[in-house]
Amino acid sequence: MPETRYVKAIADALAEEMARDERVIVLGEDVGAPGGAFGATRGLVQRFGKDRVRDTPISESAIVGAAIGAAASGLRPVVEIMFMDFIGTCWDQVVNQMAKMRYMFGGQLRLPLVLRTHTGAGLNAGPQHSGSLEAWAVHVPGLKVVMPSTPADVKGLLKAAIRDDNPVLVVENKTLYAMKGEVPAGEHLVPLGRADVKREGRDATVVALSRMVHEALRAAELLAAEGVSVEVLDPRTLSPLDREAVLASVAKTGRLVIAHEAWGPCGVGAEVAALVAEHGLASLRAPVRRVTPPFTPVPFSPAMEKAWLPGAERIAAAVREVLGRCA
Amino acid sequence: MPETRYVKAIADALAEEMARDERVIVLGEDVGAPGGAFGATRGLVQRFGKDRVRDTPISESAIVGAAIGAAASGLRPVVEIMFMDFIGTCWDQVVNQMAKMRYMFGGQLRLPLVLRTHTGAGLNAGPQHSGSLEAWAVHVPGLKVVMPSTPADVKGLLKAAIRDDNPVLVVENKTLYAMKGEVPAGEHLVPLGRADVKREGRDATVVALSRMVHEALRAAELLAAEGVSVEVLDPRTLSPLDREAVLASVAKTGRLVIAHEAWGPCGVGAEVAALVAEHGLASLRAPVRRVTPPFTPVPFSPAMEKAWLPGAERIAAAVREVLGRCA
Amino acid sequence: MLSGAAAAPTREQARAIYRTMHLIRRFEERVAECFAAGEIPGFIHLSTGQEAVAATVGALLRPDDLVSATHRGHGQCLAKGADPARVMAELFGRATGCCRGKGGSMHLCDLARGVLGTNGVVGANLPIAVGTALAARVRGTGQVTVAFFGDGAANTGAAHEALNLAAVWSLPVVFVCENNLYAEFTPQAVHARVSRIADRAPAYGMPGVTVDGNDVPALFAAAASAIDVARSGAGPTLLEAMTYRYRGHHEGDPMSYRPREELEAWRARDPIPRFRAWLGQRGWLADEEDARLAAEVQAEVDRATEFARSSPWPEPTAALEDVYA
Amino acid sequence: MLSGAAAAPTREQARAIYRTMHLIRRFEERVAECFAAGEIPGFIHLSTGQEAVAATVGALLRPDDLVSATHRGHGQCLAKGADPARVMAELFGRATGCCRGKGGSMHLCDLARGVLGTNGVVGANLPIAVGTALAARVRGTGQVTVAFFGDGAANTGAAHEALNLAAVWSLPVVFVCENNLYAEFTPQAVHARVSRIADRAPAYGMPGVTVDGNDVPALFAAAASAIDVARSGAGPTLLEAMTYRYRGHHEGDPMSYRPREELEAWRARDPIPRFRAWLGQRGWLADEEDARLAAEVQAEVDRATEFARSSPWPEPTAALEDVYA
Ligand SMILES: Cc1ncc(C[n+]2csc(CCOP(=O)(O)OP(=O)(O)O)c2C)c(N)n1
Ligand SMILES: Cc1ncc(C[n+]2csc(CCOP(=O)(O)OP(=O)(O)O)c2C)c(N)n1
Ligand SMILES: [Mg+2]
Ligand SMILES: [Mg+2]
Repeated sequence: MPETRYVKAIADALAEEMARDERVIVLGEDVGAPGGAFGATRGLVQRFGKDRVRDTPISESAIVGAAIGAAASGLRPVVEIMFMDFIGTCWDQVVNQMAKMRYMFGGQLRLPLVLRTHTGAGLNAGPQHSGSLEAWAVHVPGLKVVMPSTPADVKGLLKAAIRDDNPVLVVENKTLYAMKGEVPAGEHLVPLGRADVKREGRDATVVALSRMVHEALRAAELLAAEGVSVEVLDPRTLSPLDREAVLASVAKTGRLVIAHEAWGPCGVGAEVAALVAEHGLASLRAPVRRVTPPFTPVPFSPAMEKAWLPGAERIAAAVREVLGRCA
Repeated sequence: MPETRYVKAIADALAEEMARDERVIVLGEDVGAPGGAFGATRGLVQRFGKDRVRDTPISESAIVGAAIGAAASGLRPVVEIMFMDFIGTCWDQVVNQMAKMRYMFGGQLRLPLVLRTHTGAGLNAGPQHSGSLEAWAVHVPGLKVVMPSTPADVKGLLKAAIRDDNPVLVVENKTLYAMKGEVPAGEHLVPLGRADVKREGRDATVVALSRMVHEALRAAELLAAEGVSVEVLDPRTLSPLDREAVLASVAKTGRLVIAHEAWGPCGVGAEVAALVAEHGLASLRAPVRRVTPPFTPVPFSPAMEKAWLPGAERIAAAVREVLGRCA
Repeated sequence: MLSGAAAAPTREQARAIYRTMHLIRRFEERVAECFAAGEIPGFIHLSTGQEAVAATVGALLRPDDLVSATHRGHGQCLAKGADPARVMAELFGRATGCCRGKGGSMHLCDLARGVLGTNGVVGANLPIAVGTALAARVRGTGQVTVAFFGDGAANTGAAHEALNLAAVWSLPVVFVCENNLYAEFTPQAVHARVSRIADRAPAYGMPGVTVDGNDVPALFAAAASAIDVARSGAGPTLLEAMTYRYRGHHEGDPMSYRPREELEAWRARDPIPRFRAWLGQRGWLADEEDARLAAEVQAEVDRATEFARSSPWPEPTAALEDVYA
Repeated sequence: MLSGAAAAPTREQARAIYRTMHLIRRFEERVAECFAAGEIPGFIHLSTGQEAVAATVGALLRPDDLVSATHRGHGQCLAKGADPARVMAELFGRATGCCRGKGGSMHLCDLARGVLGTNGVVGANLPIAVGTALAARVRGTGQVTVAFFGDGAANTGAAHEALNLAAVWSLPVVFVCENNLYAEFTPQAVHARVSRIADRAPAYGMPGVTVDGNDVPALFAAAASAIDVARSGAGPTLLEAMTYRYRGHHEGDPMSYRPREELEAWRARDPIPRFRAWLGQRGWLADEEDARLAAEVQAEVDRATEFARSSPWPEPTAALEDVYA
């Protein structure tokens, strides 16, 4: 299979869907000629024109509101919010309008719209450009939320999101944009709501999100050397969560570690742990462990951010703990 | 002890703190002469003047930002956001400025500021005026979050919040404003971070938030008649959560039910369940149960809202379940 | 296409506008009665006194044009053609309501009639109206969107961003501000140094005009021109209509914050008798026709109320539907 | 107190402004070098070309006045008196940085010097500046707050709400827009129909003025008057300074979106030589003084860089501090 960068997989998905369906338009700051702050919309305006690829002012509420109205009037907009850290500037439009409109209007309309944004620390971008805030959206009915960890998944999930008739938040990771990976040639769709076992294992389940999937895979390598077999489960879609996949994996391994970059309290890790405490308790052979950053904003200095950010070592340590192998 | 309404307890707390400390000011829509949309600021402008009690335009971001700047410059503002449902209109100021300012500036300043708002369904206020969104704030470091369930607690927690040197969200419940309850005469403070056992019990723990505390107490009555002894734990402060109190109660009862009006996924119930799955698993004698509304916006019609909203019956049923007494 | 110059209503248009004003007035009065009687749950914001704005704008729109309404939007929806019976049933919270009882007063929607919904978040409807206008532009449908908003909403960030975006993209949208001098219980001067919202139009490079919102012919000329400009592709207009609400901010509001003389002065400028006189001068409405029309409207509101009252409640399980498509 | 009429800088003020412009220019050039050399992590937004605005405004403020800065705010902070060494150390992410290495370029703060912080969220600093001005009013300190913002920030809802609130409360704040014609990689015309941000002032009932942001005497007169008005209690002013950034939006930006002639034309209007000439005409700065001043500034920047380079990294555990008081 051809190797593609994560950011290129996004641009390819957008181009394919825009070519396939003229109702698909793209809105956001600098998404036109500049190709987006990270290049995810490169080439689109040249190919599809300024009418369908629109540079917007710095007006996140208007951008998202415009996408909502456009979706209610027959288009299928894809909005880019430059950093998920800025989503507070349009949060009302997301939660009170986008998420509720179909419901409160008694099902009169569909809102086929995609909100692309990204999370992720590790680039010394500082406290306002490094956050992982997906849990806020997972808390809100009416939204779907995906968090792809590979070029293939981001392409397949973004294309599926664009074809979905509901608002979907596609939460990318800025530190993965440069990552290369195999992407199936031709039409490639990944169904929403389906988790993916990124590595099979018997002794413990690590549910990992976004970039942490790769850290979990590294941890699994470390542990394999110690004779421990780790299963790495990537939910891919956070809302609706693939509960069966989580419960099935824990039923098999009896041990659960959850790893994400978001803060712990009321994060997706809490939801996964609660799911198992409610419906998989019998299969749990050890306490659950969450691997998250400390409950502080993201520090700027590399000296602090490196230690702040969880990685393979911390995940491996948590797995050893749930296996009662604390060194 | 004198009986006071919940809303009057708020007005009393504000008046006492404004009289005690001239740095305390109040900002919000219609908080002046009108006394606030629900009367929580009644009498303040007449007593403390327009300089310290300020009616604002419908500009939530500016209101919260102004409070942040004022707190950074030596005042102790108390802001009212009329419904927590509207907090999306100022969410960026809350999470990127209010919560992070002290941290990202290396501790150079303190932000003694209180953001009062309210949640709660049951008044047929519809999808945009009935939400319970406290979990979003619990997910954010730098904020403290309290959710008082009684007149005494709202007075004591609000006064403590005003004296705290950090940003504190005081999340009231509109359906409790009219509730009467005993409030200790004279100076009454409730420390932040301390849970309260609203009813002692042996067989099961119900952790309940805000109005659900009263539903949980009703459920405890129902179950007492069946010979079941239920402990009702009111965290009161959601961030920082009184983890010891939760774990101690579950250690005693071995069974846990969590009840709140907020949606389930990534809600406070998920965090409490995760806490126990991590640190109290050994004491759990049955699966955890969360009692929350269905994962839909709040419907307007009484015919739907009544059924949508969890109550004593559903809490009692969940307790019976964790006790293996499914009728 | 209408010439924006000094468009005046034809006889038919004028009578239609007059009838719509009547309908809104009677409808709102009925809502007040039913709310007081405990038949309507939740919060209710009525528009009695402001009928001319919605009625005139509604009469100038095509069936496929769109209206994005406010929390005070019953009249805005009725004037665009929403069925009074289904709207009343929605206010009653019945299964037959236009939103199946899920929305209520602040979330009325009738897409088939171009009613994009009332909104419970002040200012939040403006960005959405920009979006429907964007779709009309991209799809080339020739539709115009009208976004109603209040003097208080003008101070929200959402309104600012929407006005600017609509202007820079020259979208087919008309922003109609119903300036009724108050936001909730607070007079406009507490919320802004400027008293004319239309004075903000130049900030967006957009034409702005203020008219007497109780004067149908003045409203008609201004709205016709703005809609004309929007449809022709020349972009948005900020049209401000100075008006006044007779009732409280919401039902139950004691209105202690308004001088009674102010209310009296505005009642003296009631848009309905004023326009009745205008019609009379032209011999466009004889007294018996007026009486018939009043009776018709009364009957329509009675039917709507009966429909609502006799309609079934939604099944509790209906609350679980319509979250996702 | 300065008379706003046509205030002109004294010899001392003029020399101070000139020196500050030099300092900012050298500081930013050094930051660019250190960033290219990999010594500075993260994102960096430089202000070379725009120095006159920050330097002139800074010279007019009291030590206890406040400045709320933007993501392009190194110069805004230095001009208010922030210590170049501690700022440079912050950019390097060192423990000795003004924010202990927690903030970096977009979160510089030096409260003791009245530097309320740069900000990573465009437009978000304006409401906060309204708040410090509110505190000054309530506490009667006589302090003025200056909120810097960009042409792009003017289209955010936060800016609109802040401008309106400051106006209606007549707060002691001056909103200084550094209009450098671009927001990131996109020219202003793509973001607004209006090209003059000061044209938005009337929307708030606020005085607005646009000046050549590369012309120190013009800036001085306008800023002195605005600060004077604010301090006197008459409320905010929107002061727009037309200027241009020489470097990319952020370091590493190839700048493909700007015609090279445009850059050349602006370089020809470089504020530093222009003001040098003005000083020369008045005999206020002899060549040897100029050379000495340049050397001094160079040495200061060298010291700052040395300080940063030789400073220790923060302890990883320091990341856990300063969350709560
Ligand atoms: C964002 C937001 N803030 C506050 C409110 C509460 N609220 C409802 S109506 C209203 C006043 C609106 O005033 P205006 O825009 O003039 O409309 P009017 O009620 O006068 O028709 C307020 C503050 C709200 N619904 N949304
Ligand atoms: C709310 C928000 N949206 C988007 C961004 C990304 N961003 C950073 S700087 C910038 C352009 C700002 O332009 P302007 O206000 O003119 O300031 P300049 O960079 O020209 O100094 C943008 C869009 C941001 N930081 N915050
Ligand atoms: Mg009004
Ligand atoms: Mg700019």
